[in-house]
Amino acid sequence: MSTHAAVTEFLFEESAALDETRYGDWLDLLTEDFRYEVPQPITPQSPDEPQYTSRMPISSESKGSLRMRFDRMSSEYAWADRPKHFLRHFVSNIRVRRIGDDVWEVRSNVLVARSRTSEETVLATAGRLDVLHGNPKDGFRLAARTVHLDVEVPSAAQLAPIY
Amino acid sequence: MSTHAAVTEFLFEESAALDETRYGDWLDLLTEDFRYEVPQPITPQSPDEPQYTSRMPISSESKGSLRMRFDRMSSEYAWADRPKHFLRHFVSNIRVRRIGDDVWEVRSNVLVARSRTSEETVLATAGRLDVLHGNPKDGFRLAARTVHLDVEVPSAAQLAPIY
Amino acid sequence: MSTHAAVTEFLFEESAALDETRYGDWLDLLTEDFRYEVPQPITPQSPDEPQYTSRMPISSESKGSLRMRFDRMSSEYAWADRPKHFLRHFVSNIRVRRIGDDVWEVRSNVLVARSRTSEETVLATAGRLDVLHGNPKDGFRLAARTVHLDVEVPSAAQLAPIY
Amino acid sequence: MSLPEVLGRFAPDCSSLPQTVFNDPEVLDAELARIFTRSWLFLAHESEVAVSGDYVTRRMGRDQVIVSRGEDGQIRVMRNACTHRGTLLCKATLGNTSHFMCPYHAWTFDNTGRLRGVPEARPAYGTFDKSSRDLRRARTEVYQGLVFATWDDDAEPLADFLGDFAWYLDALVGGDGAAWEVAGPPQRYTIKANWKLSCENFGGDGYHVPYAHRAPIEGGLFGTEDTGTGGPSGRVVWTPQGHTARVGYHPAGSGIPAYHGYPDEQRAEFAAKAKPEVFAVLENSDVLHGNVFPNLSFIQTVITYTGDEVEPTAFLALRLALPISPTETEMLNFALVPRNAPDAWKQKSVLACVRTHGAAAGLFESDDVDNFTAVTFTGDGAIAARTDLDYSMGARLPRPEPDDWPGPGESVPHDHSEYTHRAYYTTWLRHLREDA
Amino acid sequence: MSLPEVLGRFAPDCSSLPQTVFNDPEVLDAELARIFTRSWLFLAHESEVAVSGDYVTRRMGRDQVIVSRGEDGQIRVMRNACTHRGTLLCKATLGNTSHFMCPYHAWTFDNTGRLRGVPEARPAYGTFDKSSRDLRRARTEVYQGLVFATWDDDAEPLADFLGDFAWYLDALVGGDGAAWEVAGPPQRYTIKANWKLSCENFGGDGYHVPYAHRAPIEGGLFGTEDTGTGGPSGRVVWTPQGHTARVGYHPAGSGIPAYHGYPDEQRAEFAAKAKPEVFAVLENSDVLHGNVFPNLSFIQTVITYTGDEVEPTAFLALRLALPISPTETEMLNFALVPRNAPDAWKQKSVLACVRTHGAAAGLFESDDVDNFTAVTFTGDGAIAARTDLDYSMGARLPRPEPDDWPGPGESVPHDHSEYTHRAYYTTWLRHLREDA
Amino acid sequence: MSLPEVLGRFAPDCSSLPQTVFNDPEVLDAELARIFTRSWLFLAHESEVAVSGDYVTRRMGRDQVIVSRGEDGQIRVMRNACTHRGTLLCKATLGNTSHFMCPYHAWTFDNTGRLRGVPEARPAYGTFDKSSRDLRRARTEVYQGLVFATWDDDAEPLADFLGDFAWYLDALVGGDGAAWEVAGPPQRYTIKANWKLSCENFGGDGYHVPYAHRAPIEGGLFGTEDTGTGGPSGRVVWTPQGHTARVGYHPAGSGIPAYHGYPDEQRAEFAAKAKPEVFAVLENSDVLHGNVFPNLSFIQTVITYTGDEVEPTAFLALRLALPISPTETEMLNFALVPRNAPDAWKQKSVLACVRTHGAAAGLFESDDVDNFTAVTFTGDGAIAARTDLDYSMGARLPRPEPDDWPGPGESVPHDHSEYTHRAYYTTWLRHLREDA
Ligand code: FES
Ligand code: FES
Ligand code: FES
Ligand SMILES: [Fe+3]
Ligand SMILES: [Fe+3]
Ligand SMILES: [Fe+3]
Repeated sequence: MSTHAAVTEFLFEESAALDETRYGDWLDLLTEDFRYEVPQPITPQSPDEPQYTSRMPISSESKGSLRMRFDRMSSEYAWADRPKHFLRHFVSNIRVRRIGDDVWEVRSNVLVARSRTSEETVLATAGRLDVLHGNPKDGFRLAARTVHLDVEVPSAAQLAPIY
Repeated sequence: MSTHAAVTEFLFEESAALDETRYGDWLDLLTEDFRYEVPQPITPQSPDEPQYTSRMPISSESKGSLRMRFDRMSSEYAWADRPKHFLRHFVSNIRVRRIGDDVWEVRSNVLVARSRTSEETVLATAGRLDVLHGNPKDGFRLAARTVHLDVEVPSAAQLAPIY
Repeated sequence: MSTHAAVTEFLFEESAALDETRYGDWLDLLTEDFRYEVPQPITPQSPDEPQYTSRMPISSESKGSLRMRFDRMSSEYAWADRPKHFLRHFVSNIRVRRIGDDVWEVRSNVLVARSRTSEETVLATAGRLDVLHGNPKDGFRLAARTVHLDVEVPSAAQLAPIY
Repeated sequence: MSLPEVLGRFAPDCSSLPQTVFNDPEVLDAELARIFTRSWLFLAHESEVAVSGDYVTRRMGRDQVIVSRGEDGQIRVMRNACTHRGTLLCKATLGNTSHFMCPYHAWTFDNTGRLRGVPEARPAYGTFDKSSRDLRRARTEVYQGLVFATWDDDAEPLADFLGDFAWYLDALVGGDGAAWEVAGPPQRYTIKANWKLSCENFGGDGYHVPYAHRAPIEGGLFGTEDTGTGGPSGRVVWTPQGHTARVGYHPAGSGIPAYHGYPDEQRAEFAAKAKPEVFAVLENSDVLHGNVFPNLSFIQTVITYTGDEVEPTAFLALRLALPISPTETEMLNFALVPRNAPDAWKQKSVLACVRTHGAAAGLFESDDVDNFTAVTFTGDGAIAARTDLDYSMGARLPRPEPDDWPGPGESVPHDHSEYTHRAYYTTWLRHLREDA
Repeated sequence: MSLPEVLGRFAPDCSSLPQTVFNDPEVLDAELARIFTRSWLFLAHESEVAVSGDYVTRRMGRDQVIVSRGEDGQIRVMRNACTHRGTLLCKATLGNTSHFMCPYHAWTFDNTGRLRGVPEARPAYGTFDKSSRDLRRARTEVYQGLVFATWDDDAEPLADFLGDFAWYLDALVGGDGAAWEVAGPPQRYTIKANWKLSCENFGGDGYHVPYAHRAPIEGGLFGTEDTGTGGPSGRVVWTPQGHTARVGYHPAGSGIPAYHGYPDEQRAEFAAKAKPEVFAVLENSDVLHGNVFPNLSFIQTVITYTGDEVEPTAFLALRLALPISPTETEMLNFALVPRNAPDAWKQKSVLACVRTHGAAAGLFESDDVDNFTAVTFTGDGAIAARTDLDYSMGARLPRPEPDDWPGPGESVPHDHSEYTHRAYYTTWLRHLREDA
Repeated sequence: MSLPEVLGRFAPDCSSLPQTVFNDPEVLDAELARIFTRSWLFLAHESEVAVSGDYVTRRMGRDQVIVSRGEDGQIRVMRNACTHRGTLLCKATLGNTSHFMCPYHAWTFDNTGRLRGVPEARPAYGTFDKSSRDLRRARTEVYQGLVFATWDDDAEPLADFLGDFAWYLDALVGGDGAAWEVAGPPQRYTIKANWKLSCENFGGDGYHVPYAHRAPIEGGLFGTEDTGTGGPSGRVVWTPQGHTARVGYHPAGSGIPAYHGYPDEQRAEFAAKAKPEVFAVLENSDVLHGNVFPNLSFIQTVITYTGDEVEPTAFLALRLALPISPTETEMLNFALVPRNAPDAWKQKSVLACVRTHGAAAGLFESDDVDNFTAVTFTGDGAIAARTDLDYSMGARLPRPEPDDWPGPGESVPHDHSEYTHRAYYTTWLRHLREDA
């Protein structure tokens, strides 16, 4: 299997773990020092300035903080996460680049669909910049993910999922 | 060609047949005992209970009932299907698993865009669980499809297409 | 690498050039006689008549006219394109067919997400019919693209991007 | 146009009415305030909350409610909103619980709506009269398994509200509501149409069947044998409460028994329970459909062919039309099956229902929804706002003489007519003219 | 703010007006009721319905209509809504048919709007006066190939409505409307802006050209030779009916002929047909654009360069602005080409139009739409609702003395001014102040 | 229900109020007109526009504004709309510029709002009084680094508007607003809830903490040591201007210093600047949060554990609630950090804020937003429109005797009470009852 195909398979399985609320499975796909960041989108005056800032990011999570969040969800008092919502990731435009020994920079575009109870489905789109460790033979681990939202003022529903 | 690539190609061609209203071509891709089901999404009290019920499904079709529906569309009196609408499938996150001799369980995520006359495009998303018979050499046939809608109260426009 | 994989990679890189406003890079991916056309969607009376007309298309561009448009964007007075917007292509259902020596007909479905300043993200979907010149070894050039919008009355925001 | 102007445009017999009743936000506001807070409204089928603690969440008009069966076995309907500061109490579609705890400050209500727990009640509030903060309950009554409720404590009893129409609900369920259960949780979907358009259609409108549904009928949905003379031979029925129905008939002597399409054992059970007049009415009928004012529609019919075997199969469906906005409606589709029918038969009945009258029924229902949408669509515009629609079918003909048809209520054998539409809007108008 | 308060904020000469006219739903309702049901409205170009049976579906304000050419060759405009119970009759964008059959109960209308078939008319209705149920028709007239209609039977004839402005429409089409055809079905798209913002801009506003369109002008869209002294040298025109236009000029003596950018043969044909005054007005002009009250804009100009060859190419475009809501508008873009021009030339003209003034014209038009949107955007707010905008350009200067410019109507050589805006809103205000 | 009827439903002491204040469009219109054009509104933190030319674009109510620091170093707030014909001047979120050029006709304003350039002013307008077309400015004042503005030229000075509440803002910033800076541009997001629901909650509502936030508290967010007797031991504060706050306390003698969770050096700096009473108030406190009327909320607290190390870390966040519609609100979240704190500490503070009180804070904040949404959701309906909510907590108990707590304003040690809610709505009601 080509690296691209293996990475693709990894990302699809990883998304499925989130969509199916198999949080334990998902955590197992992360390195211990995993970092998840969603910088704040902004519209700068000049097209040469960056559209994202990490000074006060939307999200900045570690494996530990995500585990705490998932643990919370198993509580009966996880009001915002109960009852279960509908969630689905659409991962496309996967581009893989080797940046080190068994280290890969993987870019992908992701559309996330989410709905709760009788609400309409809310869609959100973003670009993802992942760092993967591993190889097709031994498998991969996700070491970092940066999510570039395609909207400056997202709705709370668009911010709820992990991208 | 890998099985994954062949299945992917099959699913893309299958979607194109629907999008281009080549219904005869599409029916030819189905096994005789093909089953199409869209269970009713619900929000259960507990996260451990299922989010879908088939007791009274949204759709439950056979090759025969679909053929009857397509035949109807060729009638001048198929009011709801005339004039033609715009339809497009976006199939992604394809995951293939062998479950028997020349039998494959294929999961995919699908976004469907539909518009009629001057209406805005309506998007809908779902997960699909397909059973395929065949192999890359001889080709595949679709033996079953279950569609898990990502919304509990879909609009009529979201229910019109075959996913 | 298979032709399909190579074409896929080409299309992903091409989309990324647009999304990241690397217009020079993007123009380098086009043949000199590149044609870009977006026909006008219509709803004809009969399902046998075409849903698109090129008599007065939505867009009809050449490499030259696109270069002029991009040059304009670098002007401080490109009011409609400043400040920068958020743009992302989701390319899927890629189908490749050889139609000549090193000439390929490539169909794909594309969803485009766009947002400006504090506006909500606007999504648009379309089918694309591309002609590619080249091969996996030497690389590809895009020789023509026809975009079939899935909506008869698009919003200005849906018309702004190149698909 | 102001609401009084809109109401003033109605012909006295409702044979003509302003199109804007399907589009005007002020009309919907008045409907919600004057109909949906006063009429008995259908909520659920008893079997959906079969045992103590079972509940489903629904709407009455646009108000959120819980339908729950208490430990005492009684079904109650109550606002799904905390009496402290209004938080939605229960977000699930259905479930079973003894208590609902508010996610904001943990006030806890039992499943009869009684406030049971207020954290720190004494130090926070001092003397606290819990009973003054029970969930707001709607008066609830059940008829033949159908759960209705009203917000109006002065409303007439459900039996009076149904009046003569109860007879047709009896007929629908073979005289024994308890023999039925929902096949599953209802289908739910939204349509871009005013809520009344589905109701007026279900309450009669035999006139549209051969035209709107021409394609599937020609495709053999109801079979291919020609059962005779042709021509409309049904009957429309209405009561002063605005309830309406239609019974379609095969030609006399077709030999089609009442409850055709149900398993034989089932028909026998019905025969044991139902009144003879019911059998007289249903013999040779091919469909019974109608609408309980304001928004509960029903249909019982027989489907012969949907692409698989040719096999006449009956189904019974309820359809609830819940307004979202003047131009958008949420539909709930319930399939009812006889509790004791074989599972295989139940599945066939559900299939017949789902493929022809379900949310995604491309074979039949989609053409109706398309028409409801198309009427609503043309209602937007300054000329549309001054346009009257024609509901006069049959109004300029002499009303047929009373005959010996045994069904109660008012009825005429004028199948293709708009008697029921006029009856529906006459009641509607009476409500809308009442002060808020 | 109530509607009378909004109207009361206008300066007497419309040199200042409340921003809320672009955002207030009550204002749009009044516009639909008082302008769009009374004025002559542009619908289509004659060539779109070239032969008997041809039709297109359009809107007048927000009302759905069909524009159809009957078997008698006459063009009619009628509501696209069944007179029975209001169903949309025709869902296609365009086509050719002799009859429209309603999908609900199969009432059938011919393409003149006459009700021809009512299934079971006699048994269902008794005596049925079909002619009372013809489709509601709008009075229709054609001028120079432009199809207009009005719902107001008491409206003045189209010729009176156009008045002196007809002369400019004549000029636009070289005196011969029949010589033109649409290049294809119009582009359609929506913008998040009030409908009037495009109309007021098209009717004059030479002031914005060098600034809003600076980038494409510097890019060589209109050529790179400096044609002289610079400075605004155009002329603005208006008539009492609220029609407005602007003629832009190269410096006198530039030697640019009238109808520059059209094929030579075409120019010769125009010369044979058009009045000499037209030629005097168009000589050395680089653009003629304007707006027929309320919402039909037009532009004829010459594009020199859009990235391919440098080759001056003329185009003629019509632009219809149809309100959806106060802050959203559907635009229809028509390109007109001389019927007898070579196909290759027609394509170049369409290209020039599409790339610079089309729905997706990134080179020019997008900056206009961006401004219309940006004005509408700032109109939301409590302070915005009390803000007046400045339309005083030229109002505080002495009005230039009449000169010998041969165009009719009122006009001044004050190119960069807001005379036309004030004329537009003066008419608008007169209509809005009329009782509903 | 008309606005006077809505206001008439309030209990005199606001211990009960109609749910429709969270859903009625007429209520929001009145709020925008009577509160958001008259009150001092928070716009930005001074450090966001640190040097001359810096600007951010914001809203006041729904009006678009620019907050800009002029060459003179002064911060000004002005409408982000051209005074010519209303075009949005600046589309960027933030930047640095000396001038804003309008994209429509290139009028150019300097960053103090003065109109500097009008192309062709003389020939187009004649005598043109540029100063009459400066951008509309809002009166601007800064307190402890917080930039406020009001559209009302007759409004009392900011100091009077803040009144006794200024003391608590002093306490928040350790007496030295200049010592703080924003960590970065604020998070922005929308919630489907009425804007007041977040404000009333931030201004008090200790009652919800143990229940709404039970899961993260049990998860160890605030640490796992039991600090004592339990039971609510906080204090609620309010002033006649409708400003409200709550100080939460550990049990007396817990030994927790004021400004716990900040670097030691920082605490020393605060100690040097702040008044002794501030220390008395903040000692043993675990949180200080509140709301400056109408819509600026703030919170300062200490987070012990979010899944990584256990390490008490303080953060200070501002929360601005900007109405979009009755049922939708844009939230702006600012994190403030002491300018001189080590970068590594700043990052930890931001992390503590983002993970617990940020836009996507799954660990804490999401449960609050869920409640605000759920209250707004149940407010839709005809019964909901006639429903009153219960804000009586503490109103039926005797008001505690004044004690020696040194904070100014009115305050009671009745932590779990709705004193602050009633104070907030009392002020709200006073404004709403003023004529427009
Ligand atoms: S809102 Fe339900 S307990 Fe407070
Ligand atoms: S609505 Fe058109 S025929 Fe009845
Ligand atoms: S609108 Fe700003 S310069 Fe004209
Ligand atoms: Fe029907
Ligand atoms: Fe322009
Ligand atoms: Fe909270």
